Amino acid sequence: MRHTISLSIGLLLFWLLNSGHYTLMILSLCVVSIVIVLTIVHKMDVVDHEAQPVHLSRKFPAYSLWLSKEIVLSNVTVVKHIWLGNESLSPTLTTLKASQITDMGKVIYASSITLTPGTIALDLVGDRIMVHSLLRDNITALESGEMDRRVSRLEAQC
Amino acid sequence: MFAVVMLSGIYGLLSASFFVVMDAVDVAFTEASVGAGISTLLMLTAVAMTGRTEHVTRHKPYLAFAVVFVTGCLLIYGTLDMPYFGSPDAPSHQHVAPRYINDSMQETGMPNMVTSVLASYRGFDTFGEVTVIFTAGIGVLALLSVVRGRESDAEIETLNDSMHEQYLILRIVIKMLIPFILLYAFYVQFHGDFGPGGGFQAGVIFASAIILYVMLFGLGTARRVINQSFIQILSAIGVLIYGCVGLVSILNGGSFLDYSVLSDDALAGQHLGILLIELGVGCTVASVMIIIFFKFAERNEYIQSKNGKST
Amino acid sequence: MILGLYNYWIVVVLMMIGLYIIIAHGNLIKKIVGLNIFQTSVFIFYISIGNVEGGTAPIWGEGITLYSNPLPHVLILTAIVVGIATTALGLALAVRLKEAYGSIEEDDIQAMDDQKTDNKHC
Amino acid sequence: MLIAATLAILVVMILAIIRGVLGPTLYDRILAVNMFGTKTVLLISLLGFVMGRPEFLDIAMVYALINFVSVICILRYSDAFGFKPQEKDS
Amino acid sequence: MLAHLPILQVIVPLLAAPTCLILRKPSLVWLFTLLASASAFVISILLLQQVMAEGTLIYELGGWSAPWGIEYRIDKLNAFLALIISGVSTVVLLAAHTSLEKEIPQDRQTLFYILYLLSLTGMLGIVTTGDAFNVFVFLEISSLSAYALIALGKDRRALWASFQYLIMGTIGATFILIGIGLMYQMTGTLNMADLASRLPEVPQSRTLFTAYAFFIVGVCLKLALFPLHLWLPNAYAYAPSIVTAFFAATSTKVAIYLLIRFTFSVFGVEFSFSVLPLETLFLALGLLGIFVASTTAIYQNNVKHVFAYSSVAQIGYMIVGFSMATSAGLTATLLHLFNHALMKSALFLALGAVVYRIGSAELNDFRGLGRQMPLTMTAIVIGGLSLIGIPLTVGFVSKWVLVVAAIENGWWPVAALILLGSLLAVVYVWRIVETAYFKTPEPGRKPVKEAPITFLAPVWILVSANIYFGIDTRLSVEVAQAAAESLFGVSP
Amino acid sequence: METILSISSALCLLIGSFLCLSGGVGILRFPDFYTRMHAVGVTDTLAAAMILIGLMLQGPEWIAILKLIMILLMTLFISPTASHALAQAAIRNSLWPLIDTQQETAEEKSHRTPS
Repeated sequence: MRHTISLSIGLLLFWLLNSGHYTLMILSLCVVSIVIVLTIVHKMDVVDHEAQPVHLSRKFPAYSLWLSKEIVLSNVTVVKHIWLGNESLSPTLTTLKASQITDMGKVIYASSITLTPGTIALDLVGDRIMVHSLLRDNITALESGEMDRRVSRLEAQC
Repeated sequence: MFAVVMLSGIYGLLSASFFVVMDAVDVAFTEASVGAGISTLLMLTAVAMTGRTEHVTRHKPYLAFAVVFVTGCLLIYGTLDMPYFGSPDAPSHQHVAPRYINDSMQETGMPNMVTSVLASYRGFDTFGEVTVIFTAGIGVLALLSVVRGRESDAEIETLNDSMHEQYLILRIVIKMLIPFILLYAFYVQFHGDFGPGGGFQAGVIFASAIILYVMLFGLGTARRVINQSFIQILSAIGVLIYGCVGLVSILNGGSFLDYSVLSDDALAGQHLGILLIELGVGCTVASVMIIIFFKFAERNEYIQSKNGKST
Repeated sequence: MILGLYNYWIVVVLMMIGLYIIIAHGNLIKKIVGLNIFQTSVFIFYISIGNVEGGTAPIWGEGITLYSNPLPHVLILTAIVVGIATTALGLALAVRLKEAYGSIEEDDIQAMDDQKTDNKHC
Repeated sequence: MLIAATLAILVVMILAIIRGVLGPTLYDRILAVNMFGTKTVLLISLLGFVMGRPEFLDIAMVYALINFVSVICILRYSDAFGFKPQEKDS
Repeated sequence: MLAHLPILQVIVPLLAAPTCLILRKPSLVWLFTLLASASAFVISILLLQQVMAEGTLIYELGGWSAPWGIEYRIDKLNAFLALIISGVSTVVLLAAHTSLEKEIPQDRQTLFYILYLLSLTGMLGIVTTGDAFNVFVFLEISSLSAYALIALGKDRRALWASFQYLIMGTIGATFILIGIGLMYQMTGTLNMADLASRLPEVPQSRTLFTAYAFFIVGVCLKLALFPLHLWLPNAYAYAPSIVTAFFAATSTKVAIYLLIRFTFSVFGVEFSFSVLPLETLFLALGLLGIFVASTTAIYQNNVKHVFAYSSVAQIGYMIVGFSMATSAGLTATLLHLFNHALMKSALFLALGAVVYRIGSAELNDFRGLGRQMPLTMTAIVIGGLSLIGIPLTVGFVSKWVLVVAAIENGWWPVAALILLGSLLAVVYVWRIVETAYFKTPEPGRKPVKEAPITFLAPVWILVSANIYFGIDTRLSVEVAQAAAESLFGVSP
Repeated sequence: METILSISSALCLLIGSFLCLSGGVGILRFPDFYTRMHAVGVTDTLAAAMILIGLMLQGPEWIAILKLIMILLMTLFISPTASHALAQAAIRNSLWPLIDTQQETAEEKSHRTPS
């Protein structure tokens, strides 16, 4: 139930922000559409804690700020190496351990790894994440485990 | 083969960008979802089913080249007398079009002229278009449908679990996305009056959400969620809605598809009529796209199982 | 200035590439790709016809006076739908042909058919 | 500035096409297509501003969506049929 | 309701198609399809009466007046064509239920009827509409359903035939689309009547020439005019019998209609025949078509192939009439169009009955059929005689008119060649007759029963129409003449 | 205010274009599939964000800003998923990356033997 409500609010916001037309007609169509979508989605069985991570919402902004900083920094590195040429690269493949408990946490961790250029999560099976990185240093940074800790903390909140 | 299909997808994307430059936003919208989306997707499916190998040897393409050369020259010759590109006083902009541009706002109440021409002035063309898509759906159904045995639930469950393991990230992200894509389809459906969009685009987007679901959760699960005969009937209902709007306007004393007689106020009638027929278009397009995709996927499954048995 | 027609010429070249692929390639899927390119180029041609120098998209807006011609857009919307319908049907046929003949090459299929007719076996 | 950005994106698109044509593996091609798609999203958004009618961003949104759907589809098929990277692709 | 007849003509089968999908049960769907087709037939009769009495009918769709909205403009030619199409469709449908039993699996039958109705809709739409782009849309409806219908044939070669047709047909349709685009570019309108009035005012003709050329080539692809006919024989030979009977009678006719409509009404005779050497070109292609196709027909071993090639030859006759650019020539074309529809539907339907019984249309399997299926074979013989042009059959009437028109035009050699072409028809028809009546069946083959009554009835309806219109020529000739004269702007 | 906005907008666009171009060069220059993915990652994240933010600063109506934000979110949401899916498919179909050989460990070697 909690997830349905959060989803409906999300959908309503999505519509209202997109629409820009607030006549009675359109609004009633909006409500009808949301009801239809909810029915379909329930039938598909895709509304659950995985799809609606409401429990993470409080801590998320802080994490995303930190992530943005990381993204900018790693972007700069990668761009530098693009112009430096292939000799400067040291591509590496490693397997890391994700310490998160829930699937959601692991997914956030893996996505964050991919989102920061220079590292890509290749595969995620169980709690092992296979990571490819452009530089040796990237891996060292990941292995130090800061991102892992932050994601774990994010998930531990609920 | 993949490269060829992908290049054609890229061509779709490129031409869609070109349509934006040429101010044809509605067309760009459609081309994006069709040229780059659905048709590439269908081609990929077909390539996957027919194999990627190809003969390199070709008999002499001189004849082909000659034909193409002659046609090309004829066309170039034909363009010589055409008004220059973009010239505002070309005859095409003079005769019929000004009425659409100047009066459609008063006559139909739609800010989007493309929608008003599409749905009202040339509503019958659009009816034909819906019928074309319906025909394609029926044709694919007739060509590709297979008789299936029932699958056990347990089988689907195990398949689901393995999917869950294998595609964790994809699964979660897509679960989050699907409701929004669906709602977006409805949004596009109902905002066709004001901006680019309308029934056709909405139908394609809706279908793409379902396709995404099928891709990730497998055909078995999807079949349980989406009742095939219901979808087929829905595609028929879409055409019928459109036709019935026309019939009702005949009964109300207008001519076929004359929406003005649907309500006391001509503008309100136009609005109602366009809303309804767009709904019909959306219904048919979405369900036909889903049918087509399902039939391709099922056929694929069928071929695989047949091959599995024979070897 | 004859160069005022350059846009059409590019489209014609694209069209002819599509047409060439249809006629010269033996692979059925490639033929359909060619068909697609051919049709899309015709769409571009139409949209070019509808373009007006300095005009904007034909959606009513405050203070805009010059719009592009909406009619070709409408026609092409319909034509795109027709195109996808043809593509879907063509691909369905190609899939069935592959099942029936085990090949999607024009030459192979033709050869198999000729053989069959020679044997007078139906 | 808008024009400059548009040109830059066009250049990148061409680079992506080159990569798509060169290959060498199937995945390189998919990568190129994916990149091409995201660049198209940006291009469309930019074009809306260049032409002075920025309210048509819906198209860009659809592009992003469709691009995602098609990439996922390509991958699912390449997965299901186990296309080996060594295989020559025509 | 009478005022709405033009649109109902198209809408009735169109809306019946999706309704079939809801009805589902094949026999119910068959009845419903028959009903829809029959009502289209009734509507077309009423329309023809109305048109003959009152002149051209105009119907504005959506309440928008002509160049802005789409308009239906029914004149004698349209009504005549609609009558042929819906009439043949209804008669052919009578036999459909029996024929499909053996040719199409149970679960596809409903889909078959839907496609059939859509195809009918498409053709009716093409012949009734007065808008150039609307033609393209309905052309695609009819072709898409045609591809699917042909592919439903049992033999795997049906798939290949259908694919070839799809490629050719789509190229044709796209050419037509280019033609329409160029016309729009030069005139700014899509309405046919409006086009006709605005085209002469356009000063430059290079673009118009291209527009016309593309349109003609596109139509000729659909028409299976001689060098572009390669898709036709296989498509006809491997499609389900019902489909062949229906298409052989109608689909090329629709293309001829388009050719006539755009050449005579839209572009005007002066323009069309001055920019392109149509007279010589079409005359040559028509005559070549007659001879090459008839000769090929002689060497075919499959009877369906024989008649398919004969169709290509008959198209040649129509094109010869067309190339004269005179009212008499056009009358001959229209008359032959009507008569050929009667002959070919009768022939192919009778062939369908044979296929129903012996499961093949190979010439060798026809041995001894003359005695075993007397009624069906008699029908084929009468149809064949009509094809040759023996007096008292419809074939004679149209050939007579054609020859007379050629002579009026001073084209003596052409008249002679037309007669010579008929001799070729004698040869291929004789081969069938010889096999069926004078050869004994392979020993050990099970005796075959006469076709069921559901087959015989529609076959004989068509055969008697062949004879009736061969004797009482008033109706067909009168309508064809009136239509031809109205195209030349001469009131009778 | 106006000028600050337009200057910062231009700056964002400029940086965005530069990043984009770098990514484009990267996709051509880098030696193998996986390294190229990193280059694409650049264009998908920061470059896209910069361009979109630059557009937001152009000061259109609020609805356009909202839509731009939504596009940005969607890009950030979708692109890592797509890249991950791509990489996953590649690795599962045994396309092995070029590895910096000097630093290759025993563990990685075991990866390279096809399993």
